[in-house]
Amino acid sequence: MSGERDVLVIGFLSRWCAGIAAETAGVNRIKYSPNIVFINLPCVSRLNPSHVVDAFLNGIDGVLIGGCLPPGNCHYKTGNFKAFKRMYLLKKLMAQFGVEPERVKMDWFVTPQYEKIARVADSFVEEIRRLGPVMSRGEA
Amino acid sequence: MAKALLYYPGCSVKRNSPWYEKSALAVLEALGYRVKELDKWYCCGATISLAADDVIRHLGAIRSLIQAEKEGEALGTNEMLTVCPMCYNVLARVNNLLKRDREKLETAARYLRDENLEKYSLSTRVIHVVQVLHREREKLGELVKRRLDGVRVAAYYGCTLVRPKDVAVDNPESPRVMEEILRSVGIETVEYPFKTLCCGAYHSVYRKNIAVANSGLILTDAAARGADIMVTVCPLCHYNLELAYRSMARKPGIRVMYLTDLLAYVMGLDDALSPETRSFLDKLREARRELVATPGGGNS
Amino acid sequence: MDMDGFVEEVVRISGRNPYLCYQCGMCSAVCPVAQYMDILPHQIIRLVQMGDPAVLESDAIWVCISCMACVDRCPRDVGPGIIIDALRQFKLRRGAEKYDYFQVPELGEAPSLALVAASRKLTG
Amino acid sequence: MAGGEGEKPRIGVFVCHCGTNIAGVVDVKKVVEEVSKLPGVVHAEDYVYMCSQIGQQKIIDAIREKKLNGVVVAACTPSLHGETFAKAVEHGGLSRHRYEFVSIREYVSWVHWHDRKKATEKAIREIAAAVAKLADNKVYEPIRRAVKKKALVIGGGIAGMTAAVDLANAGIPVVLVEKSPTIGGRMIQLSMTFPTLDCAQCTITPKMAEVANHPNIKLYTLSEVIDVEGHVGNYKVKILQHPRMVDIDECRLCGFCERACPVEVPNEFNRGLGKRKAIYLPFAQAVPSAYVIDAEHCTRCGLCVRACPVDAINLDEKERIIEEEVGSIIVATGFDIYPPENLPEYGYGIYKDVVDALQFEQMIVPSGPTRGRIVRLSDGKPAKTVVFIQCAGSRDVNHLPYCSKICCMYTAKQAMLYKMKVPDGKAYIFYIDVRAAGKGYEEFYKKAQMTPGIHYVRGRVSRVYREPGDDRLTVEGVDTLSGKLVKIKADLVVLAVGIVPRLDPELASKLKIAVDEYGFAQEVHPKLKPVETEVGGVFVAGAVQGPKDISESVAQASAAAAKAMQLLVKDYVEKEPLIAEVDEERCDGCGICASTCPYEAIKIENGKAHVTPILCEGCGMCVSACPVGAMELRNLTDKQITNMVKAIARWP
Ligand SMILES: Cc1cc2nc3c(=O)[nH]c(=O)nc-3n(C[C@H](O)[C@H](O)[C@H](O)COP(=O)(O)OP(=O)(O)OC[C@H]3O[C@@H](n4cnc5c(N)ncnc54)[C@H](O)[C@@H]3O)c2cc1C
Ligand SMILES: Cc1cc2nc3c(=O)[nH]c(=O)nc-3n(C[C@H](O)[C@H](O)[C@H](O)COP(=O)(O)OP(=O)(O)OC[C@H]3O[C@@H](n4cnc5c(N)ncnc54)[C@H](O)[C@@H]3O)c2cc1C
Ligand code: SF4
Ligand code: SF4
Ligand code: SF4
Ligand code: SF4
Ligand code: SF4
Ligand code: SF4
Ligand code: SF4
Ligand code: SF4
Repeated sequence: MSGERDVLVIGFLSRWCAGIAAETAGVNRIKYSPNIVFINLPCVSRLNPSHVVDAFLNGIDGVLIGGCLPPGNCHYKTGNFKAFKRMYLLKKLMAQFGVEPERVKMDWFVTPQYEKIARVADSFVEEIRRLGPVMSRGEA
Repeated sequence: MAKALLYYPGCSVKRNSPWYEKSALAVLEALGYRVKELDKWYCCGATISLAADDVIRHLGAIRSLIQAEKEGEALGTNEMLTVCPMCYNVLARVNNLLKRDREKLETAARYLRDENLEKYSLSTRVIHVVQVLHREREKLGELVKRRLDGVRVAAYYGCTLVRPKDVAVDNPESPRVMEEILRSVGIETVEYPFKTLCCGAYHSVYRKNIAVANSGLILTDAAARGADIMVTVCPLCHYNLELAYRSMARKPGIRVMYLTDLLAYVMGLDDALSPETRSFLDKLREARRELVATPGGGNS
Repeated sequence: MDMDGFVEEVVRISGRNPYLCYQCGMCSAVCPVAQYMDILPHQIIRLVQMGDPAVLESDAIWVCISCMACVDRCPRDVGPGIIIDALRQFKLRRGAEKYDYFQVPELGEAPSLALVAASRKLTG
Repeated sequence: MAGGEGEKPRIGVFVCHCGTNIAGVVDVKKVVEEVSKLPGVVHAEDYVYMCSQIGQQKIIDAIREKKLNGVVVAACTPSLHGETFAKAVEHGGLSRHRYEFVSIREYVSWVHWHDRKKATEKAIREIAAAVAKLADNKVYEPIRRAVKKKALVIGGGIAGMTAAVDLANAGIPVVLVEKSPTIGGRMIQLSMTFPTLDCAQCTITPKMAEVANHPNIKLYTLSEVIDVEGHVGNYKVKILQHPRMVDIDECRLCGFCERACPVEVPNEFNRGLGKRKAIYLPFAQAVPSAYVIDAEHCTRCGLCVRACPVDAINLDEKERIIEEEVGSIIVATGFDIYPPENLPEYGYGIYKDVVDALQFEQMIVPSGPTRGRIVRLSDGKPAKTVVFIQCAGSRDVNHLPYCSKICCMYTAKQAMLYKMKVPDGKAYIFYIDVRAAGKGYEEFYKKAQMTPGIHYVRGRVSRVYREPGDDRLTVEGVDTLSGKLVKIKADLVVLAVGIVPRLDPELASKLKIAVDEYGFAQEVHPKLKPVETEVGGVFVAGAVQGPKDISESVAQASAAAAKAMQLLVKDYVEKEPLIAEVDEERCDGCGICASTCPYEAIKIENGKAHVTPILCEGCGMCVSACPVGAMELRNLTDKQITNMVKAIARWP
């Protein structure tokens, strides 16, 4: 790749509602930006803020965290709520690392919102494009 | 606390229906409203341009909305009152259009910048006099001076108050707001199926037969169900209904008037009534009072 | 009049999708002036779907008064009345006029808004 | 089973074309070429249909020949074929924990068809992440949990009853919870049923009796499920039973109470066409066969108590809460009709002679409010002309965007039944399309069309009203086929209203099952798992899952029962062992994890955290909560997540 590289975003999804919504987006052929790569987790509460920080250190330009809707009613009862609190704190800390807090986005999905997941993915990738690459990524 | 409204008069009320304006404003005043006419207003266009690629034809409405926003600040209100439902319809739809479509707003702003008009911040709320009367209906009831016992009234809504859905003042398929207003001042109402059937609108100047036929159907049906009066809030509906009435060979016993005329009458705001309306209602009231008072007296 | 691509232009002007129409007829049933039309609103939409320029020659498109009854009730949100307006626009933008001021008998008496509306709808 | 632990990774990657579903967008050859270069990958191949026998054999052969200790399959989604390949991997002699599934169809080719190059890159990144994760996967023994050999069925309509009886006949105890005072559901309200025109009550009452008398079925009427705890094979449910105030065993159905009761209210059984008392028998064949007091309308006057010869009535009866433990749950809460009040243009609620389809069913029933006569409700005169309006509220973005599926057929049925009752009557059916796809359905529709006096009109009705001085209704509409406006004078108008799910959002959220955009219960896969929900052991049956007629409801109910049986005949369920694990060295017993865990799966003993395997659901909440990193989630450790992220970032 030459010149300014394109951005790369990771989306951590809770594999219940959010994951199924992403899958359903596929079944319905809803197109969205290929610049986002999803990793399914049992629950977004599995995510440690350090994973997000790690991602930026490795040159990932944005992190989307897709939990299940509504907060407080996740497959694991309180998981999405806990994740929300953690990521809220993380966003506050990020400025200190010199990374724009806008590079982390948290959103909630229910299965029928498969179009939302595509919309959110697209608008987030766009937002990250506006911010530009976080830093140069390691060579292959 | 004086409640204030900014008043957008529009072309037809001033020119063709001065008495409607008079009675509407008198009733609002009696309800404690301070109604201030906009210093400057622009023709709404009477009918909204439906073309998706059009901005130019919305500019008149946009200018008025901006003007209302400006003047409203001083008055402490964002409500722009309309009495003509066509004005209401166009202004409210353009307002919604701008809210939905930022691009349109920006294009409009480009045109308007040349005229040193600031960008519109979308705060104006277009409101029709029926909506104001409906929310004040309890108070209306308290202001009744004359009863119209035995008089039966059909309310006619037409199109622009109830369509399209996003600006409808009530359920578009079975609106009740006017009936509720009338009942709050003790007037009996008549149900009939054509209260939102189009009166023919501008076809009265283009294909008159259509306006006459539709308005005629509306009138005869309501009359057949025992309505003495048909109230409307639209100068064009009023005109078409009268037009139909005049052209009918067998005239149904029904009289067309503005909702606010009737309200002004029961509230005793006689100065706001045309002499003909006033004398008609006086006579009707007398006739019905006798009927109601006579024991065993009923429909003859 | 050049009719090529008239459907595309009508779609663009109206911002509506005529292909959503499943020909239920609701628009024709609710239309308050349908009995004065040479073809009914659902047939107008059908001709647009088929790309048949004959629709532009129908008198019905000038009979529609944009009352929005069909637009509100259409179960597929096609907006037939809005598409009909676009058909008028298509013609008006090419110079057709349906309205002759001198025909109006009671110019003085009708409310101004009737005149403004008519001239907007029928002369562009 | 050969594990992979400690060994150098020898990973095989299998990339599926899925015909052109994947290969039409993703350059699979390039994917194979690139992933071959990934560290640990010793084999990579692609195949047109990986899930086919041949495709699966390729995996098995490669494991054996190349001595693989890890397998990555890149194909559709784990929910479709995750299990297929897990079995194949096990066949090849590897543990399923040595295998990872990567979705390059739903997550790549089907959503990035507009950019083939980037789609290919993304597929490679995803595979790289899986390879990186797999290197650290360990093999664990499954966790077993005993199964409670009992089932709960919620809803006692035809679907719920069928499922309950099927299970009970297989020897499985069933708890059937019904909200209303009787079982029977909507079907008991119907007259005859399409496509056979047999009597609904005759078909359903034997089923109701079977439920009532089955030794394996425990029926709770006037009851609701208020709490659900636990997991597949082991659910604890709380059931709230509202007071009936009449002793089911004592009541002799003499009806003295009913005559004594001064309170009269509209009868919901016939949708308000008739009246009933505050103490009433819902209908003659009600099960349980006993009177019931409608607590909402009863004034507690006590007249019925005095009238009852056997002291069956107790006005002070309190609600009670019942706890049950079950292994599986079947949701069959059925449907409601779309409120006809939402269609004021058709005159419902304004004119008595406009009825909804359920009311019309009740007018046909000989024991119904009109004694089986089809009359104008306004004056009792015979209805000589009836207009049916199909799609009343359905297939309409202003109301229900979907097709309610049953109304075309029940309207054809109602028109024919009407003609049997009123041979000289006329029926007009306004329709958009007639949907008669089913065995015997087209024939049924044809029969209706050929019945003299039944006229199908292809078009819509705009409004229904009464002209002044007319005792009939005027129906205005259009016939799109002739292009003519039509006006019909009708004695009766029947609205073929659509149907809406009757699934309390609260109940759905207690069960944790998903609902679709219209509120119908969401199945896992419309074709392959039509009765399964996302929640293990919870199944759906009947109209609550989507519009359905009786045949389909029954078929689905039996399917749900079979699925429940598959689970309940086992002594235990095997549970994924991918749970939380404590590193006792690091743990300092702070207890933060224990307070985080939503399942109380962690106890602090002797200053260390302990995970109870059977309780842990593997959410990982505790892992990210532990301040010293002593907690890990098996096969999804912090290291593995980080390695996945790195692998994604590293390529190319
Ligand atoms: C007018 C009309 C005519 C029809 N005619 C025919 C026909 O001729 N042929 C045909 O095949 N189909 C016909 N149908 C369709 C048929 O009625 C349905 O297919 C069938 O009733 C679906 O059964 P079900 O058990 O899924 O739902 P339902 O019959 O709705 O039963 C659901 C049960 O669950 C109970 N319940 C609801 N919520 C709860 C809760 N939270 N807790 C506990 N219990 C609850 C309800 O009280 C009810 O007893 C007709 C439908 C209508 C509306
Ligand atoms: C053109 C077309 C497109 C379709 N598209 C779709 C779609 O998009 N979505 C959808 O849901 N459905 C679709 N279907 C329907 C779908 O194919 C059927 O629903 C499905 O295949 C039925 O499965 P089955 O097992 O009942 O029958 P089949 O698939 O016919 O399987 C029956 C099997 O039994 C074997 N067999 C026959 N006789 C004997 C015997 N005497 N002894 C032993 N074996 C025997 C046959 O060889 C065959 O393998 C489509 C059908 C067609 C024709
Ligand atoms: S109402 Fe809408 S869907 Fe029906 S025929 Fe008219 S345009 Fe088509
Ligand atoms: S908008 Fe035009 S076509 Fe539609 S109902 Fe009104 S007059 Fe008829
Ligand atoms: S494994 Fe999945 S992707 Fe491959 S052919 Fe089968 S269904 Fe298609
Ligand atoms: S009076 Fe007693 S026994 Fe008779 S029906 Fe009523 S409750 Fe049952
Ligand atoms: S106590 Fe209730 S049910 Fe009994 S007679 Fe009185 S009102 Fe009726
Ligand atoms: S089944 Fe028939 S009547 Fe019912 S919604 Fe579908 S098409 Fe309309
Ligand atoms: S949070 Fe960590 S350190 Fe604290 S008890 Fe749990 S495992 Fe041990
Ligand atoms: S993984 Fe979840 S369920 Fe298991 S112990 Fe941790 S918090 Fe509890």
